[in-house]
Amino acid sequence: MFFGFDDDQLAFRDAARDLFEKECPPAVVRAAWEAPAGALDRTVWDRLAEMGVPATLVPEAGDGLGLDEQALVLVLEEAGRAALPHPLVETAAVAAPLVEAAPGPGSGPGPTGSPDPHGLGMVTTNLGGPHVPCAADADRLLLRDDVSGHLHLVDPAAAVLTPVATVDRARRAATVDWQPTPASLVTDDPAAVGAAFDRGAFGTAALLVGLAQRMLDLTVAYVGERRQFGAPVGSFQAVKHHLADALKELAFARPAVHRAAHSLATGADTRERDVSMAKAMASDAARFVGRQALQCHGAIGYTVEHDLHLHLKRSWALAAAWGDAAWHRERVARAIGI
Amino acid sequence: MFFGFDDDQLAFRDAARDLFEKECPPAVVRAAWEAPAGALDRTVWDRLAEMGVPATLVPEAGDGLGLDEQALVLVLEEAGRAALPHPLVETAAVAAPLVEAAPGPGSGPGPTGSPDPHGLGMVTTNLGGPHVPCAADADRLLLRDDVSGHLHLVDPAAAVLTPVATVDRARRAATVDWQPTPASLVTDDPAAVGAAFDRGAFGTAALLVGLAQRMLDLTVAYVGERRQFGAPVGSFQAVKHHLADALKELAFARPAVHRAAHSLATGADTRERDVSMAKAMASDAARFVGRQALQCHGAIGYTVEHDLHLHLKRSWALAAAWGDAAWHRERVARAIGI
Amino acid sequence: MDLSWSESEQAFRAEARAWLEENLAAWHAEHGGRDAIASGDTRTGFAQHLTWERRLHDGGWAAVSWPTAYGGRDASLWEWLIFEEEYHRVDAPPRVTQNGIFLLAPTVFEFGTPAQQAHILPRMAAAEDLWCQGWSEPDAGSDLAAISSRATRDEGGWRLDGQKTWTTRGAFCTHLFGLFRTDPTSERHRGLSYLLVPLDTAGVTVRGFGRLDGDEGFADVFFDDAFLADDAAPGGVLLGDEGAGWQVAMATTGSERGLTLRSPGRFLATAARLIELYRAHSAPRLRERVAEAWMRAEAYRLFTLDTVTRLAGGAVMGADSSINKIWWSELDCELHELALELLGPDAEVEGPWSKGWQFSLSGPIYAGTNEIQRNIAAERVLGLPRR
Amino acid sequence: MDLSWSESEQAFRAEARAWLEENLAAWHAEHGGRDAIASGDTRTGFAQHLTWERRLHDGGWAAVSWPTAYGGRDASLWEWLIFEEEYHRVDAPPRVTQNGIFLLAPTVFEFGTPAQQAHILPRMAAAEDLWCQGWSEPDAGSDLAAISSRATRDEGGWRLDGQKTWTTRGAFCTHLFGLFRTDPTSERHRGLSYLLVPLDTAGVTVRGFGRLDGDEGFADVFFDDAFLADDAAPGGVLLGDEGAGWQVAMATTGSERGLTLRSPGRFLATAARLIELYRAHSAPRLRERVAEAWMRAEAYRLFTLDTVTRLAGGAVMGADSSINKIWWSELDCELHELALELLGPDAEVEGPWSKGWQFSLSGPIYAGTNEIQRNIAAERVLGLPRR
Repeated sequence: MFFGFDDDQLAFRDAARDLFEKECPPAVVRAAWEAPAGALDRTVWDRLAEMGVPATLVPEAGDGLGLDEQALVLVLEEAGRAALPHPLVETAAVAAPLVEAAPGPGSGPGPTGSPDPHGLGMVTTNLGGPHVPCAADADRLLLRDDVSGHLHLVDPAAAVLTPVATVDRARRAATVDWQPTPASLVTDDPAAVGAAFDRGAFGTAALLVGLAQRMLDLTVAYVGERRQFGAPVGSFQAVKHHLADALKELAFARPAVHRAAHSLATGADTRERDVSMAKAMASDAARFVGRQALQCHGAIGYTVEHDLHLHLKRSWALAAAWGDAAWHRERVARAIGI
Repeated sequence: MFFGFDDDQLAFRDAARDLFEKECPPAVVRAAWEAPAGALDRTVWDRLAEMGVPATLVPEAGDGLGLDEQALVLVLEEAGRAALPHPLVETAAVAAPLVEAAPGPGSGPGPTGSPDPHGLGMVTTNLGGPHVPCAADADRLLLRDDVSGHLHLVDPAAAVLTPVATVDRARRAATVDWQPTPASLVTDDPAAVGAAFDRGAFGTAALLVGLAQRMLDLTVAYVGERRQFGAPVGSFQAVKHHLADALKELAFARPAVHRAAHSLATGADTRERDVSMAKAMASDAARFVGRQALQCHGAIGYTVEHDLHLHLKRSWALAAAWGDAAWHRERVARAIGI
Repeated sequence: MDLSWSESEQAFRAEARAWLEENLAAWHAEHGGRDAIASGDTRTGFAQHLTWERRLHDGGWAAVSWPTAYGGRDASLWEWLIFEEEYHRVDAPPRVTQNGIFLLAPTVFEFGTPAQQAHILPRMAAAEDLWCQGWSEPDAGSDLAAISSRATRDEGGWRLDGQKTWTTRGAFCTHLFGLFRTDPTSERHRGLSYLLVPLDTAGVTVRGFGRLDGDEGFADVFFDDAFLADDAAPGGVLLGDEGAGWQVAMATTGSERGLTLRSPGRFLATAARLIELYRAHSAPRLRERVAEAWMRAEAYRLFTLDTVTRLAGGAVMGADSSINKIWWSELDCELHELALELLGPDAEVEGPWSKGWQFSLSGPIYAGTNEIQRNIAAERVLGLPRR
Repeated sequence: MDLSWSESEQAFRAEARAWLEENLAAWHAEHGGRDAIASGDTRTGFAQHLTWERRLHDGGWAAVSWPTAYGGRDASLWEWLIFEEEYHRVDAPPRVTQNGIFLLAPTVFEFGTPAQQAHILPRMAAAEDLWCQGWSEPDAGSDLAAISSRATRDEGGWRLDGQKTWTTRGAFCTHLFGLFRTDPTSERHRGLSYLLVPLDTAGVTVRGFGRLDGDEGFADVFFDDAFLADDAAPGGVLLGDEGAGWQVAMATTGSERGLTLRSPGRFLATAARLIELYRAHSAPRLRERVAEAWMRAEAYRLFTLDTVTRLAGGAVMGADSSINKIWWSELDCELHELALELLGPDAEVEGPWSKGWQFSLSGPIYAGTNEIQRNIAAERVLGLPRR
C-alpha cells in the first residue's frame, strides 16, 4: 500500500510547474480572453508539446511518453493552477490515447509544426458538453455523434462553428455543426467512448483542484497583507474560518482525484465510481473555495483588474462541464447501490 | 395593512408568560421526565385552564374566550419558551374548536375538577404522529382512524397504551391501540380533519419559535459570562457569527408563524401553504438554533444537569412531529405550482 | 393584524401597474427592443437607462415616497412597498439613480438644510444631477473609519486631496457625496465631514474600471488639490455639521442595509422567474431547494411588513437592519445559484441569470460585508461583548 | 501508487475478521444477547464491556500496533487500519479503554521511562488499569492552559488540590492521567506537569454525572489535599519532565485529533449502515445526500491512506490533524442526521441511531472545539497571522 507519487511523477510535475510559471502567467490567460477565434497564442502549448505532455498517455511505441494517469494528474493540477486556456485535458487525457489506439487522419509532424510525435496537434471535443472549448483554435475536433454515440475526428474546416459568449472568455467556446463520415470514425465502441468521457471528467477534476489551490493561495497571501481595523484581515477569526474550511474541502477532494488517477491507470472495476466521486468533490470544492476567496478578497477581488476572476470563472465553467457535481453524485449513488 | 398584535393579544401573552415563569420553571419540566405514566403534575395546566387558555379558540357562546389563532400564537410561543410538557397545542389548537363545533362526550366541570367550561379536560391526539404525547395523562384522546380518516374522541380507559421510550422523556409518549365506535365519532369531514391537522402544525411551529428563542437567550447569557483565553467566549467572532446566524434564522421564521396565525384566523385560501411554510421554517430554525446553542455552550451544555437539553430535545421531537420540514416544503412546492 | 390593502392602496397599485406596463414597453420600443438595451453599468447602457429615469420622473414615479414638491407623490411606506413590488414584477430596469435616490436622499431629508433639499432633491429626481457614493478608499473598505482623503479649509471653500475607489457608476455620474477628513489631527470616526462634490470640479479625475462581470461599473475618483467652493451648490457643499460626517454617513448606511435599498419585491420577482425556469427544466432534485428559496423571499416580505408596521408606529430601523442585509444578500446568491444549476451547461453563457449571479456575489460584500453585519447583529442586537 | 494489500496484510485481515466474528458472537451470548448489553458509559454496561476488553487482550487484539511484549502484536500502521476496518465492520463495541490505549499510550511510548512503559502498558492492554483523562476543569475547557489544579511538592510526593471535570467514564476508571500546576508561580502553558494518579488515592473523590444522552459518561474528579507518592507506581507518577506537562500533553492531543482516535473504518461502517437504512426507507429526496455522505466517509479513508503513507515515509502528523478532526466530527453528525431524517417519527425513539446522533454532537466539541481547530488550521497550516 502506497498512496503517493514516485520521484519520476514528481519530477514531471515540477517540470510542468516551471513551464507554466514561465510561459503561462496571468497575462497569457488575459490574452486568451481577447485573441480572435483561431488566433490563440501557441507558445505555452508548443513548450508542452516539446515536453511530450499531450502524448503523456501514448505508449512509447507510439512515440508517446508511455506514462499513465498517475503522472498526468499532477501536471493537470499545475495546468489548473495556471488557468491554462489551451485544451490540454481534451488532447492529452481524452483524444491522444484513443486516436493512438485507432489512428485517425494524419500523422508525422503536427499541423502547426509543433513537435507532435503522432500528428494529433491540439484537439478539442464536445464530450464535455455542447460548448466546445478553443473550438476555432484546435487542429482537430473529437466529436461524439449524438445519434450513433460514435466518436469521430474531424477537421475544423469541415465543421461550422458558432461562437458562444461565455462568462470565462478564455474558454473560447463554440457550438459545432458537423456531419460524421465513415472516414472520420475513431471508434464505435461504447466502452471506448465511455472511457474517453471518464478520462475527460477525471482530467477536469484535476484542473479544478489546481484552480482551487491557486485561488486559496492568492487569498491567503492577500489577507496576510491587507489591513483593516489596524490588523491584517487574515487575523480576524471569521476570515480564518472561511479559509480553514476552504483548505479542508480542498484537502479532502484532492485524494479522491488522485485515487481516480490510480483507478484509471489500473483499469479498476470501480473506475467509473471513482472518477465520479473525484469530479463531484473537485467541482464542489472549487466552487466553495472560489466563494470564500471572493468574499475574503472583498471589493478588490470583485474586479476584472485583479487576477482572481480568471481562476474563479474558469472554475465555474469546469465545475459544470463534463457532468456537474449532481450528475456525478447520481452515478456514485448507483454505484453504491442506492 | 398592520402586521402586528393588538393590546389585548399582547396582554394575553404577558399573562401567559408570567404564569409560565411562575408555574413552569425547568424543575417542572424535569418532573415531567420522571413522573410515572398518568401522574403528570397538573398545577400549571389548572392555572392555564383558569385563564381559559385551553378554550382560547372556543366561542364565548361556548364559554370559551372567543379569540383566534392570532391571540393563541403568542401564548404558544411562551409555552415553547417554558418547554411546557402538557399537550396545550393538542387541546387548545386542535381539539377544543373541533369538539366545541361537535360536542363530544361529557360537559360541565372537567374530569379532574379543573375549571373547564366545556368539559373537555386535557386532550391529546395522534394527528401529529404515531407517538401520542402525554397519552396516559390526558383526559381524552382525539384519534384519527387510519382506515376511515375520521376523528374520534376516546376515553383513555377504552384504549391500550404502549409507552414509547423517547429521547425527550417529557414527551411522555405512547402508541395507542383502539377501536372507533359510532358514539366516539367527532367528525367524518375530511376538511375538518385537515383543518385540525393544520392548526396542530401551526401550533407546533409556534412552540418551536418559543423553544428556539429560549435556547438563544440561554446561550447569549452563557457566552457573556463564560470566560476562556482571558475574555468572554461571546467576544470571539466565531461565536458571534454562530449566534448572529441563529438570530437571523429565528427572526425570519417568526413572521411566517404569525402570518400562518392570521391565515387560519381569517380562513385565507392560502392557509395550508402558509401553515406549511411556518412549520418548515420554524422546524429548521429551531434545529439550527439548537445546534448553535449546544456548540456555543460546549461541554457544559452537553450534560443533563444543564437545562439546555430540556429545550434541545423537545425541539428535535417537535421539528419532526406534525410533518417535518421536508414534508411541509413539499406541500409548499405544490402550492406554488412546482 | 390586517394584511389587506386599503382601497386607496389598491388603486395606487393599479395605477402603478398600468403606468409601468405601458411605459416599460414604450421605453423598450424607443431603443429598438429590450435586447438592444445594454447594462446600466456600461457607458451606452447608462445613457439608455437615463431615458427611463426621466420617464419615471415625468410620470411622478421617480421617488414615490418624497413630497410632491421635490418630484415625489407623498406615498406612504406601504405604497412604496407596493410600487417596488409592481416595479420588479414587470422586471423594470435597475435604477441607475439608485445611489442618489435611495442612499443620499434619506440623508438629505434628515440632515440637509431647506435650501439644500430644495436644490438637490428635485434635480436628483429628474436625473439631472447623478450622484455616486464616495466612501471606500484603497485602504478603507470594511473599515470605513480609516478614510484618509482630506478636505483642507481654504478661502471660501475646501481643497480636496486623496482617492476614492469602487465608486459604483462613478464614471457616468455628475456628482459625488463623500466622506473627507476635515480635521487633519483627527483619527478614525472623528473629524470627518460629509461633502457634496460636483465631479466637474477642477482637480477631480474619474477613471472607470471593470467589475467582476466586466462592466465599467466601478470607478476610482482622484482628488488632486481640487478646490470645492462653499457656494458650488445652493445651500452649500457640507451636509450636516463640519466634523459630524460619521454620524451623517451612518444614517445612510442604515438605509443601505435596511429598508430602502433592496425591497422584497425584487426577490419575489426573481423567485417567480426561478419558478418559471424550474417549470421549463424539470429537475426534481432541485424542487425542495426552489420551494425553500421561494419561502425565504416570502419570509423577507413578511419580515418587511413587520418592520414597516413598527416604523409606521414610530419605531426606528435599528441594528436589526444587519440581519436584514445578510438575509437578502444570501437569498439573492441562492436564487441565482439555483437558476445556474437548472441551466446546466448553458449557465456559463452571458445572459440575465449569469449576470445576475455575478452581481449577487457582490451582495455579501458591499454595504458592509456580511462578516461586519454579523458582528453588528451579535454586538448590538444580542449584546455580545466586543473584543 | 499501490493501493493493494500485501499477502501478509490480507492474511492479517482474514485472521482479524475470523476472530472478531467468533468472539463478538461469543461475547453477546455470554451476556444473554446483544440487546442485554448496556451502554459502556453506564455502570452496568462498563462492567459488561470490560469482559470484551479482556477477550480482546487474550486474543492479542487489544492494541495491535504495540510491541508483543506489552500485549500488542507489532502491527504496522497499515495493519492497524485494517484491524479498525474489520472491527467497525462487525459493529464491535466502543472501546471503554480508549482513553488509555488511544490517548495515554502514545504519550507513554514517547515520554515514558522503560520502567513506566513496562508497568503501565501491559496492565492497560489487559484492562487491569483503566485510565481516564484529567484535563478539563470548570474554567479550563477550550482554554486548557487555564488549568488551576495544583500539585504541591511534599516529602516524597505531591499534594493535589483542585477539580477536573467532563472526565469521560471517570466514575468507572481506576487511574487518571492529568495536567497539574506544579510551579505555583507559573502561568498558562508553563509550570504544568503530567501526572499519573491512582483514583483510590486518599483525598480523591469522583462524582459521575449524566451526559447529553443521560448516561453517566462524565465525572467530576475532586482533589482535596490528596497525597500522590512518587512511588505510587513503578517508574514514578510523573510522565515526562516536571514543568514540561504542556509539551507532553500536546503529543496526546495530536493523537486525539489525528490518526489514532477515530479511524476511517468507523465512519465507513456507519455509512454502510446508513445505506442499508436508506434501502429500507426509500426516500429519494435524501439519495443525493446519502451518496455525498458515503463519498465523505470514503474521502476520509483516502485522506488517511495519504497520511499513513507520509508517516510511513518518516513524516510526522502536523497541524493538518486539525482539519482531519473537523472532517470526521462533522461527517459523523451528517451521517446520523440523515439516519434520523430517514427514520422520521421514529427518530425520537431511544435506539442506536438516536444515541449515535447525540454522541455525534459531542464530536465538534471534545478534543478541542472545531472553532479551535479552525484557528489552528488557519494559523499553522495556512500561516494566517494571529490576533
